[in-house]
Amino acid sequence: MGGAHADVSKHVKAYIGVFVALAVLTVVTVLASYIQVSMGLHITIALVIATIKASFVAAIFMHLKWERGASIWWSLCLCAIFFAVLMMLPSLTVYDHPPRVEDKMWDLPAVQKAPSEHH
Amino acid sequence: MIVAAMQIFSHRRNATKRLFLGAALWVLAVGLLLPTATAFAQAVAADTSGVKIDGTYGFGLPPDVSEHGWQIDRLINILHVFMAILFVGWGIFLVRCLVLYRKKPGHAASYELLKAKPAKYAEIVVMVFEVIVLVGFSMPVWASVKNDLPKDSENPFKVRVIAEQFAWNFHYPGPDGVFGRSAPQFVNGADNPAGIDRSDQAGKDDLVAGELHFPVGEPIICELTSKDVIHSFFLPVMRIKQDTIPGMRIPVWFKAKQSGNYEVACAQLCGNNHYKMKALMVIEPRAKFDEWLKKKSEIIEFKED
Amino acid sequence: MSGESHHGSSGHHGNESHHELGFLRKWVFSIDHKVIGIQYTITSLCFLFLGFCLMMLMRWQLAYPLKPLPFIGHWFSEQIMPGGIMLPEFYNSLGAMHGTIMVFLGVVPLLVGGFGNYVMPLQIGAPDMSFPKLNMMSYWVYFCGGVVMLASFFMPGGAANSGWTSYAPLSVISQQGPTFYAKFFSGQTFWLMGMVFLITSSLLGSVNFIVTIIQLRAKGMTMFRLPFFVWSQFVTAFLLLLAFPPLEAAGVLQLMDRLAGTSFFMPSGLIVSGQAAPYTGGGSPLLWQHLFWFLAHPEVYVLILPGLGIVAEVIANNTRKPLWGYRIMIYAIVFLGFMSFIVWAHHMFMTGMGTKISAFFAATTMIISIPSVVVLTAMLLSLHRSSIRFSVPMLFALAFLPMFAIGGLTGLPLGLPASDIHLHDTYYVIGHFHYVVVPGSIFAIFAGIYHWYPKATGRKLNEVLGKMHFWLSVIFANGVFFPMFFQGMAGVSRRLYDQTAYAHGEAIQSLARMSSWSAWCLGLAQLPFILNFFMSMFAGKKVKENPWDATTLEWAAPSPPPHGNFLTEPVVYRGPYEYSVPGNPRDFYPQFVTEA
Amino acid sequence: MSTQVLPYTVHPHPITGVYSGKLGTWLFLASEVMLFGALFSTYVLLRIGAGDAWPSHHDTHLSIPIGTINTLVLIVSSVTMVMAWASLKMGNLSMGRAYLAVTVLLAITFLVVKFFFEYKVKWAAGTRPSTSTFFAIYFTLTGLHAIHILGGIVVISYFLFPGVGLWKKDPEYYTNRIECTGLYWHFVDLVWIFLFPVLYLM
Amino acid sequence: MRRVHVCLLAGICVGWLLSSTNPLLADDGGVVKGKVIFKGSADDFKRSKIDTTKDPNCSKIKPDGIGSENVVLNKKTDPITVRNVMVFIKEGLGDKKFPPKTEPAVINQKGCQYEPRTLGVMAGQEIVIKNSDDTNHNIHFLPKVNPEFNKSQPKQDMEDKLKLDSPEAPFTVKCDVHPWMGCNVAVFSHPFFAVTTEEGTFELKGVPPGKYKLAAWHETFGEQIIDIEVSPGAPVQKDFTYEPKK
Repeated sequence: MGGAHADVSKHVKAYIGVFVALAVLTVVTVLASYIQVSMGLHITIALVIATIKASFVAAIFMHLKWERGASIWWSLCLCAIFFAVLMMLPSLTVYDHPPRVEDKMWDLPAVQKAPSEHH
Repeated sequence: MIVAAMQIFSHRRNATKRLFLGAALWVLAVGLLLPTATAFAQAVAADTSGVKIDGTYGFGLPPDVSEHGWQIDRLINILHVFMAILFVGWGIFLVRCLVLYRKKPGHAASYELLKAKPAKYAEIVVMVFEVIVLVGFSMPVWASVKNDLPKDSENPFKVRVIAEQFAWNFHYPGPDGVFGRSAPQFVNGADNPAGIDRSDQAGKDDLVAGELHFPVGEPIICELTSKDVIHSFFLPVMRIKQDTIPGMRIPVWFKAKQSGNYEVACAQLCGNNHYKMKALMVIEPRAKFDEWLKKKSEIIEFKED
Repeated sequence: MSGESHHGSSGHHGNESHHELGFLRKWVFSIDHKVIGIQYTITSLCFLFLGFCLMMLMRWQLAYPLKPLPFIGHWFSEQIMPGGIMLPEFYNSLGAMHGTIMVFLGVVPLLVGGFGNYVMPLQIGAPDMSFPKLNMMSYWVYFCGGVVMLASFFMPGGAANSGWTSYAPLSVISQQGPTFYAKFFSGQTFWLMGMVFLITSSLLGSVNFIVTIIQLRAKGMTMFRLPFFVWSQFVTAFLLLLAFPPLEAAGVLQLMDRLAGTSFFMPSGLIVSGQAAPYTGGGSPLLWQHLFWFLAHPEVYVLILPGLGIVAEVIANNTRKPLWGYRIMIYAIVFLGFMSFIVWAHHMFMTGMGTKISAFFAATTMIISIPSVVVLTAMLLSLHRSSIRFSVPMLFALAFLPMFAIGGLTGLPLGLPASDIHLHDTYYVIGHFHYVVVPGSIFAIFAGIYHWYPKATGRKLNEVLGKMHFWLSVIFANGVFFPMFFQGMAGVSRRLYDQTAYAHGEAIQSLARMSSWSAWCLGLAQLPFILNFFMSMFAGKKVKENPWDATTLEWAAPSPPPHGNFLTEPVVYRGPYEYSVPGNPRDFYPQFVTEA
Repeated sequence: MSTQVLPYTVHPHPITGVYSGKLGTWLFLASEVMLFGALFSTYVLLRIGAGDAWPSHHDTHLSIPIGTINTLVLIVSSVTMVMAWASLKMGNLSMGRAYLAVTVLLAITFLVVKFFFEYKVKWAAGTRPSTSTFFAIYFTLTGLHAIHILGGIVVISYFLFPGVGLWKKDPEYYTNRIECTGLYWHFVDLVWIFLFPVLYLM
Repeated sequence: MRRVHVCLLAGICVGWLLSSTNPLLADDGGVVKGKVIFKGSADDFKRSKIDTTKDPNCSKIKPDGIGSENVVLNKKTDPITVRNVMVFIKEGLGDKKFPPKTEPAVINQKGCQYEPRTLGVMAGQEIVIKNSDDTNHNIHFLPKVNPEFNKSQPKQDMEDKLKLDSPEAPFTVKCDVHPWMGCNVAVFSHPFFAVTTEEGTFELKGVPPGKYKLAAWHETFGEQIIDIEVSPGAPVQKDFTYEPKK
């Protein structure tokens, strides 16, 4: 893609820009991790920033911004869909057993001690 | 062998053809029909390891002693009737084609494709049927068996089932009807397989049996768990199956409509002696059950010789 | 391995730099898709045979529990078969390895690596796969995987014996030892490492397939002029590409659990044979099942789709009539492939699912059954007003139709949670999926071999031996698997070392015996095929490019095709199945012919 | 062999608009996404299962400074990688190789930091994968990522030294291969961009 | 002259043999004997009757039930003694080497219980595992040092042999089919160990003269160590006493 030197040199500017953005965002996310907020919000912030950084990398460094190959695009779409399904796994594993009495098999926590011994 | 093979490659084909056809038929008779005959001959009640198991077993579903079982059986039957119809339909069409349209002089295939209205209808019928069985027959019984546990108002009888390689432990709350606390460090294969805390008041009167006894006609809740690996609590005559998963306590409930001796099976591969992992299930009238419970709860001392 | 004599004798278009290669580069480390295809075929046929032998061994114990196995019994060590009596641990090893070998070392490599590699590039008119070296690598990675897998038989404690699904925690605690050495040199560990190899190989292969189909189609070969077989390979490749990595991850996690003592799949408070298990806990046993079935359900379609492709090819060719609903079938299998990613949890109804999730997965399962019915119906309809040529491949293709129907239909009671309560993990399941894979994969494989053997060797397989092979196979295949439905109904659990331990099992023990006898006869029934396969290489009837009067592109190349496949660059003018076109002198109108 | 006669290895396919190598790389990356996806969902599951027992980033004793430094190192290496491709695209081989060399050096730095300033310290402190589910997933994820880095190093150094002969034969082919390598390398970087906050900051 | 040489050599060889095998000659070494005494109320350690209904075959084999064996006392003797106690020399032998015993140690699965409950073997000594019951047993060694051993014996009269190569403190051997079935095996580098008899007594023969630490190990009551000194000829009499409180 992008055969001529001209637009490649145009790209280069973009690369530098992205580099700056990534560096800044890294610092931001580290600083953000020290703010005292609820765990939920905390995780959300971190993931949002990470997603922004990732999309920069994908769009500019991996040239998706200039990508013309349709086959690549719909392969990635499929991948995205099934990735989403894959991310459903934990919730399925955890939440799909409503009629549980308890989520543990013992009433008391295990004491690290050879169970064969008499008490 | 080689010689025979070379013959086949030679041009005297009809003779060898007949030979092999004959062979095929003969092997068919021996290999298939005889065993089937014997199989149908001996489908009878069984007596395993000394304990008489009630009910006659053989082909088709085992006897059903549960109150919900008939719904599952009905569903299975409906499905198989439907499958049979569909299969026979397809089969007829297939055979018809094979007979009518085999290659013969003067007969050529037609380029036009069949306008398959009936096929479309068949598809729709299948779809509709599947929706009906799923919504109308499957989910209701599933929901009632797996989710709608009897309320405490119906005072259901509770048993804790603790699976281990390769045995079932049945933990009864005892007279006070309260389960004693359990913890892994109390587990002892000889006299405390369920790991009950004997220092706990509620635990003093608890008892653990190797047979599953329960009263007939009362709602039973089994709280299933496992000490080591995944087992599966399978009561064929009760139409109940539920994996026992270490780290979880999963309840199943059922109601027996007749008493007798039956088997508890393990349906999930749980190790080398998986096949030995079975227990006796004794369904009996309340009185007899209480008697058994009482007899069981007396701690019997072992008489030294 | 035949066609050696023809190889390289003919010229190659636009490939002046080509020179005669040494034996090693030509047959062992070849990067020619045809040679690699043949390598795959031979290797996986051997594995299929091995897996079959393991099954025949098990069948003895199932038919005559705890009886010493006559003659052969004493070939085995006292450790696994004392006095010829099979021990439960050995039985479980056989079961686990039979499943693994058949699925991951036999059928998938044969259908995808073998047929896919050999036929697909020919059918799309490509000179080779688009990454030949990668292609060679994927074969050799597969080979290593196979070796590692078999090595597990020679580990102390025997081969992996936790079933081909190797559910945690059982697979983690079994064949363990106090030392790292003991942990590492155990069957289950080698099973996991073998799986990682095999999955890697499939990934490399699938990338290659997709790129080849997208990039290297001949001039005029639009997507909707592709033979159905190529489409099935295309969908399959995507399943491999996206479904296998999760199992690879799961395999790594289980290796960590076994070797590094982590607790990904281990809850806290485990008591293993009376001792507190050394795991911190906090993991979930269900995670393994989810990850495994996330792979293994698409895997089921990986086993079937290429088979469907082959059968479609053979039916179209032998009915001398266009395939009914070519496009509909393509849409159907694409839909199948897509749906196969969101039905996996119907293998897990019994893990204590609630109504909502189980309803969702039951629904998707019902939905996925529709396209399968569509494909089957389409194949049946293409028989209508055709002119059926009862060649051996066609016989196998025809046997596929009703048997696959049984396999598909019996999936219904298993896909509905309520009826699954009784049938889950019983022989009914075994019967069901064997009725799917035996015709769907094995018979299709046979059809494919009989169909394309002339292309690969320049000689036809013998008809009489073929028909014999067919009739015996079809009779005894049913003899093996049909009784299993009755056993399942009666409630006999699968993977039982001795079903007579239970009353309901003892009552119908004779059925197990029937299955076993049929299985052994089925084994004998393969002799004519083996004989035929090797003898026809020399004694078979010589043929030209297109012995079957077929229309697809592979028949334009010489038999066997030279390096680079086609003598002149092929151009495609029409759809794949133009048979009996009105006003055409011949009853077939190949894709590569300009005018009749 | 037939690699020479295969079309579209160098120039994009007129219809699909990509050359085979690139499409192949993207498909491979798609499978990689599923691989790491499975591990990430495992992480989520373990975390949900642990509830409050899950260690917050203050008591896991992962050094945030070191993590940050490594993140920056990887980002820079991504930039140099893409610059290498750009300069090759503009016909400047020596510049391209220089950038490649820097990339390899940065990658090695990353590994050195990871092994000697993180793993080694933890091992010395008696922390093992079996210590807790957090460290189990930490070691698994970072270990797998490190292996990917290692792979990247091998590939890049191949094109840096022995593979460079291809440039003389066919510069565009060489450039394409660097582009594919770059795609892979950026993906590895991308994975780390998620790993860093997930393991160090949450 | 030649004969003299021969005699000399022969004499040296014999002497060397005797000296090397010296500790094995029972009559030459010392004898350590004694009993393991139980102080406290025996009623706290009644043997409970095990519920064998898990495997009906076991109920058939042992109609009048099986007793738990975590603690087995002999109440007939006075004072009350403890059975199945492993008494062995823990320290003091230095790095003397002893060839493993030639006769195999036997673990018998009889009446859905192990015989014996506690077993000592020498490293490299052969262990024979028998199944005398008409049901299937599964023998599962759970050592911490030696390799794990896990094997089924689905039929009566099946037999397995194995060797444990490194010395190891007592560990559990279980039958996974019958959860109550368990026994203890200890592996020693020397032959100076014994398990208390029905009468709760023990006897170590052929102990070479010297100072030793003598240990008694019981699966429930734990380990006790006492110092002894063995001089040639004179037998040493030492008793152990457990005073467990429930």
